[in-house]
Amino acid sequence: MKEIIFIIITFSALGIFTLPKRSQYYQMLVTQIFLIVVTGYLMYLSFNRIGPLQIYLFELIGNDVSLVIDSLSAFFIFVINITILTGALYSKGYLKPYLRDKTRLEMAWHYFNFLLLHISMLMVVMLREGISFLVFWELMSVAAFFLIIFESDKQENKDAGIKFLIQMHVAFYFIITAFIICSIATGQNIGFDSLEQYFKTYPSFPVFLLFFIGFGIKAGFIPLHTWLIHAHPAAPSHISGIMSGVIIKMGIYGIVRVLTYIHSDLMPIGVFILIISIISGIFGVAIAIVQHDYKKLLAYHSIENIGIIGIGIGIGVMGLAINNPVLASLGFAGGLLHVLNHALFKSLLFYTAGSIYQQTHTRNIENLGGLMKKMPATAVLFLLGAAAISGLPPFNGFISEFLIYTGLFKSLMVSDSILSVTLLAGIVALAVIGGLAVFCFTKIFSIIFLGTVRSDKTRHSHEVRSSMLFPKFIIGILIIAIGVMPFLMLRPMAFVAGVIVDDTSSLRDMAGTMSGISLSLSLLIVFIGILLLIKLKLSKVRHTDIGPTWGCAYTGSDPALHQYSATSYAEYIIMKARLLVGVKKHFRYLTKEKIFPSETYFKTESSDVFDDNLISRPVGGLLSFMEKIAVFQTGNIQHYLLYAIVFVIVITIISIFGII
Amino acid sequence: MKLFLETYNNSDSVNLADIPVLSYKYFANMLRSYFVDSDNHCLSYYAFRKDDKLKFICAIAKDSDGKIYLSSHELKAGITALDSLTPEFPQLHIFEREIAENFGITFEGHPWAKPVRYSENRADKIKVMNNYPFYEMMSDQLHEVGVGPIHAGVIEPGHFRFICNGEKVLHLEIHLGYQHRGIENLMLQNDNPIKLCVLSESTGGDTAVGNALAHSQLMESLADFEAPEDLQIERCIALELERIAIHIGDTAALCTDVGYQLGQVVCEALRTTIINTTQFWCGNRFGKGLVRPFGTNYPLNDRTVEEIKKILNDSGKRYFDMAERIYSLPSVLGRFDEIGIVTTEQAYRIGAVGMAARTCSIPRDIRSTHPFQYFKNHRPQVVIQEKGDVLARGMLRYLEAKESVKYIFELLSKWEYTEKSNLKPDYNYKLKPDRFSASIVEAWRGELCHFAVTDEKGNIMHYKISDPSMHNWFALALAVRDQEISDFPICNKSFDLSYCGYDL
Amino acid sequence: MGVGLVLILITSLIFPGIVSVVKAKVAARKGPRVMQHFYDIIKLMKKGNVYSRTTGFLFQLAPIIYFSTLLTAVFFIPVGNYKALFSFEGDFVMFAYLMASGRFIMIIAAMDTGSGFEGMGANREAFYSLLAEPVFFIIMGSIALHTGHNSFYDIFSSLYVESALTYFVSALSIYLIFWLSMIENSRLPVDDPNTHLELTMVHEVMVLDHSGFELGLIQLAGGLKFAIFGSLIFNLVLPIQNNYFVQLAFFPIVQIIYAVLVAFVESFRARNKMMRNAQWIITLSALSIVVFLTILIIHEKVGMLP
Amino acid sequence: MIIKELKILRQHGIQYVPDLKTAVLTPLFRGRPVIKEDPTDQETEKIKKLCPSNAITTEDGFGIDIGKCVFCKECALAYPDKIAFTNDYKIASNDKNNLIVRKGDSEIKFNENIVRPEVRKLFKNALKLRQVSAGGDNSCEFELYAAGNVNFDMGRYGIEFVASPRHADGIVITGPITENMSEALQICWDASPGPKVLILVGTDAISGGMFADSHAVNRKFLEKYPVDLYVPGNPAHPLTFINGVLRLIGK
Repeated sequence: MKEIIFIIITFSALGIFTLPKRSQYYQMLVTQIFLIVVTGYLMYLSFNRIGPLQIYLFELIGNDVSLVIDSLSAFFIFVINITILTGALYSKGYLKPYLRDKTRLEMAWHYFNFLLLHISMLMVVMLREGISFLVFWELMSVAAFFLIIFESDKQENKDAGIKFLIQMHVAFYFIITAFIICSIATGQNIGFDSLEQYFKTYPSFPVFLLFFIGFGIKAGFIPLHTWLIHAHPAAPSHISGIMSGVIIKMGIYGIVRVLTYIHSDLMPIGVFILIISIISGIFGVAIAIVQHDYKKLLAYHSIENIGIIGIGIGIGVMGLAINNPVLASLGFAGGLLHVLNHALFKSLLFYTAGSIYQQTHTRNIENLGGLMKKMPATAVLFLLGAAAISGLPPFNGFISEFLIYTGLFKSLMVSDSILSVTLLAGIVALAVIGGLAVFCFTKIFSIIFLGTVRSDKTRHSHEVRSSMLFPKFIIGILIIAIGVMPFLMLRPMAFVAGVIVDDTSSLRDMAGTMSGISLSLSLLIVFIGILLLIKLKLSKVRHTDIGPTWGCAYTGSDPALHQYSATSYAEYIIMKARLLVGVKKHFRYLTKEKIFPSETYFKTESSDVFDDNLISRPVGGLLSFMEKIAVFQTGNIQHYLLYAIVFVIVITIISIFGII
Repeated sequence: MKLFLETYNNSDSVNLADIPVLSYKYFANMLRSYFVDSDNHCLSYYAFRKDDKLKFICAIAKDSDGKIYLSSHELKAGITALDSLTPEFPQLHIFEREIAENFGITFEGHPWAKPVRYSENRADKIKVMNNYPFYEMMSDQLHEVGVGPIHAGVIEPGHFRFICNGEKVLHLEIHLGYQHRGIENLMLQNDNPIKLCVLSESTGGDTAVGNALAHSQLMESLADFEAPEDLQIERCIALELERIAIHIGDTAALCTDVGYQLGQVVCEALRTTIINTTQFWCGNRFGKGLVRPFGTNYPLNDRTVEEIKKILNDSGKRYFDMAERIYSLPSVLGRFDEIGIVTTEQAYRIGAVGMAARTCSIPRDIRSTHPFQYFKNHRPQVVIQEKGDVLARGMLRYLEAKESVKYIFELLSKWEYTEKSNLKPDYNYKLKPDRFSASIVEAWRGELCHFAVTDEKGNIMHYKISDPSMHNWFALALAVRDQEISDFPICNKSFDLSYCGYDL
Repeated sequence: MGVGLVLILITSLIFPGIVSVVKAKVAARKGPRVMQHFYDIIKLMKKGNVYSRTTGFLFQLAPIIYFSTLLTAVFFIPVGNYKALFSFEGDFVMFAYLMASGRFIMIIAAMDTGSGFEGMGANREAFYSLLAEPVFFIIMGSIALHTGHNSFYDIFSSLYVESALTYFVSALSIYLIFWLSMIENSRLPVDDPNTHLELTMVHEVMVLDHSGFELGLIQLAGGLKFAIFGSLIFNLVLPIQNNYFVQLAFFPIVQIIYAVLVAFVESFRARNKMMRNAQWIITLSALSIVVFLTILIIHEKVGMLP
Repeated sequence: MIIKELKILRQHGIQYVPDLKTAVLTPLFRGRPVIKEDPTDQETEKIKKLCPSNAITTEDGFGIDIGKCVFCKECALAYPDKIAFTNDYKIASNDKNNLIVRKGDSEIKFNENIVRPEVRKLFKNALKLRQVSAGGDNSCEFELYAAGNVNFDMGRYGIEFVASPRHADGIVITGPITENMSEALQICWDASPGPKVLILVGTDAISGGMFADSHAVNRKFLEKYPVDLYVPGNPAHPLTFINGVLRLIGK
């Protein structure tokens, strides 16, 4: 049975190259749906059985490779499948304009990599054996690389792709050293099984740190995130939706998988993850506010949400450390549910961003505005995603944050002074991140969609095809469903958290709270309904007319001029969080004596503190050093021969006098 | 060859022909020689048509010895371009713009050549209120806040255009002209002198006494009439009463803008008591009708003096307590100190006058530099502040009100001993032909100048009103540069400049 | 359960009236009637509307959503022994985030009009609420830690006063929630409701373009917010042990004292400079951390703080 | 700290005018003119020449139109036995021809039956007005602002000035409506919703006063909309304004 599936997949994957441009997409879609059905069945199997589902595949140099699907992998399969499905459906409409100028081979190569990405992600989640895990991990990075540089005509996309590939290999290096250390110390061959034994005997923090850096680069925690802010904007929107929806979650999967094996010195690990996540959360959203490019802004928000997931996992680990099952189960359940939620609303946001890009061909929000009148459906969907990502009640973002909050508050009671201070730090961090997210998404939504048109870029934009809107509606419905009926998610999340936390009873008695939430939300919807009815009844009786916005009755200027610009909206953050955000202003200042001002200009650029110091400056230093060295590379042969001769002479002299 | 004609404020008129007519080059050098010394500042510089030629008159005030220098130059009909003097002397910018707008003369090199008030007889009718050429900065990251003609409060219309980065104002431009009613043209209907008095009062209703006094003084100077001493004292008392009332009103307005309810409420009540005294004296809370040329309908009598003394004692003292409290409350000081600073250098360059100048340590007060009416025999104390911020303007109001109360008591004591002339205003006066006269009054905002030229038949040929706000509006634009936009209302209220005085 | 709700709704209508009457008395002014706020709303409900051309359907929907979120938030607040309709673990988190979503939609509506000062008002509102949110969570977190419970009703009912420090804690929390309500309603020192200046207003400039029915809802919501914070303060002030009728009597008294306090604050000090508002709100969060540390001391958790 | 405030407050005492309908102003206040007996034709000619804003009408009998009068009291001073100015400040009316004072008139009548019904129904308890200064000389504006201060305190009846026309139930115009301001006034009128009132305050607003025939003035706006209340005066006293509005909303 296994072989048949394997053959079907490889042949249909390779078949893409043979088909004409028109039908390559459908071939890919069919294969993906087939994959989803298969893995969905496997997921269903693993859900209602006690131990992990084990399927033997083949034997590889001495150890047998088999798919091991426990509830954690099943959950991630579910997340992967949803995002890939919606991404594929969306890509049909998104790639239509590219069909004209891309050759058949390029399109086929793109679809093939898309499929390869899907397969490798599924395998990464299902494999425990070291070598095969690392092979598929590498395949995932390579497939993602080719997808990113799809629009390779722009130089910055190629740079972003190369930067992505280099950093993925740095991550790969960390993971493989960690695996080697564990296998050498325990004598077993490379794989997750060797971890079990290693962590029993040796101190777990150093190796965990290696794993954390390796998987953290993939996930995008703060000091390791620099590839993310270049790769996401460069990739085509359906790919960046999938990347920030699910590819960075592979990093989270890796970390959680490693955590399932660790049982010693959990407290330092928990505190470490919590601190890193708080920094990532606040830092990510603070920089997002000052961005002018909406795709880069959404990329920074992925970092912020990884921070929130990290806070959940961090307090989960701390719960395990002081064996307080309530904190542990709520923390892990909240963190992992946020993985799903983030996959949903982040891919929705990136897809809507893609639709905007397709219609306006610009990513600078300063010359958008008033798009709501031209693209109402996209606007409503973007608003839905924005409210969800800010963690506002009727949507799913709130539920996972609520779980983390309850975990934090509940465990505040039972913890000693140092722990309660860190828990309070977590609460404050979550509140500030929520506030900053509201600040950022009110800005981005209002500047793009509301008010009057700022430039002629949006003149001939119109609503996107329904084929692109359909996948976004699915995600929208899922977001609202999780948001309004949270009790549905309790049982599966308890099941998933069960992998790490043995006693997840506290999740079950959250059912009362969850029903309380959905009751109050339904009350909210009832109130809105009643008021809307009153409004409709009144508007028939009352006299309403339309006029210009009240601008103090001044008619001399075009209204776009008076709108609040994005830089002005973010000015509070630029001023108050100068060290965090690092925005440089170019403005020739009107001196006091100059009575009548002359021509002047004003421009701001924002730069990422970590990107500059960790990457650009050292790389720059390296390059300049290399230039100095390059003086030897004179280009004519005689010099090179001379170097060789000199070298031989020096060696002979040294060996004669026996210096070495 | 004489460069200028010397005369004094509130003295008899001069022959139009005596004012030396120079060529524009000479005229410009003369101005350069004068304006270099900061003791001189330009009162007014305007043009009018005189038998097919355009005659430019410039009045310069020398503060140290109270002299007024008059000079003029003429332009034949054909020429419509002159090179501008504003780059060297920014204080002339508003006058050159006014001439450019009314007569279509282009001043080459004028750095800020923009319309002034879109007057109905302007030369270039294409320019309309809606296409005012605002100053722009090249950036799509800045936003402009337009606080339009109709403001949130109950004040006169004017458009303020801010170029902002977030909450910080990079540049403010003020576009007025909404209140333009064409007063200067209406002043030329010589059929009913009472009309001229009522019109001059409605140039600026909040400075009714100041405008009426300047007009009456002008008519008396053109008709060679010297007001008797008691009439002069009454006029000075009326002027000072108006000054105290407005200063208390502005303190209340400053407290309103800052949200300090106690200060607002107490000062509002005190202002009502002061203007009710003026109403007790002449029947109108703003003193309209109180000052008339050649006499007065409402002579001061003992009952009114009693009322004035009682109110000034009681309300004056309470206002001083309240002002002390306002200017010592930390939350209020936090809003006034170091906000909206105009440096002395800037004040000199834009030719700020009156209160705007006195808060930047420039002692320009017509009551002591070019005394008029009874101020000639008894000069008041000039109040100066140094820092030029909102706090300085607030304190100036409080100290000037205190000074005025003391001054009124001195005048009242002098009034007892003067013999009462109780002259009635006489409206069929004859003005001397071909005369020119300047009458300057220190209204509560600053120096208010009325100029008139009579033709050969003795009718008024050209009437020019130069309100202190003409000089000071640009001071507000400078004060708000690089300030928070939320502090603009206090700066605006601390200056409290006139829209209808500027628009005429 | 219903009694608490009715009490809050009544106070929401009367509260602004009491504040304006007391402010008038302090200013020796005759001042409007107590029910003037109510009459204004009734008149607004009968008025027509003028909508701006640049705004879409979202602009008309926002006040309705804003008012509904506040109305739902009222159902979370217990009054003394009267349990709230919704009382579950962590209901104060839901309460805080409901208010946040109301604010979110109002900011969006303000930005939709595309006018300079409405954008400014929205920007200020977003920034100040961002700074003020942690204060509420720290206070509720510390009291939850102190009482060992996790929902409004349990916290307030078991907030028995046991040691002198608890008096200090509840006093400080009342002080902080008082200032939080002033920020939330954009009263003094953050903003002054009755100075009509577009450039200095925060909340009122955001509703500059609303008219008729929507404006009525927004003004009703203003009173409702005061009533909500008033009942929070009532729960903190009164140890709940005694019987129902004492609470029924005490509730209006506490509300009136609260209104008088609001009026006094607004009469005797000027408002902050706009830039100082941010610093001032951050001092509030610093104070709330003092509350948290005192709770730690009470529970002898401090031991050897490093 | 608070002691100083209390001292100021004690001196401040009760400031509000207790009953705005029965307050009495100083005798010299120039309120409603009264014509003791009609002047002869020759005297009328002189008075007509004397009056700066030609407020004298002689259609059916001698009459002073206080909508045009600038209250300069020159006619009363010239013929004290024929014309006198009383300190009666209730001179607001909703009908333009009630503003003409003739011999034997003892008060300015307010025409109850031409008041629009919805005005009485809606705005009895709460009236929010938007003030528009279109060329006013800043004295009427000061008086309208004073109408809301401690002494006159029209807020006691729920009447107040609001920031935006969207919140307003009526527009109050001061000044002769200058050309440069006419478009802004039209926008402000269209921007205010639903049933709304139009009030003209001050002689300049009612008839253009001294600027009636100036080219810079454009009063076409007033031909398009019915005016609900005329409040004469130069400037109009706060009591005149408040009593006029109270009569309009039927208080």
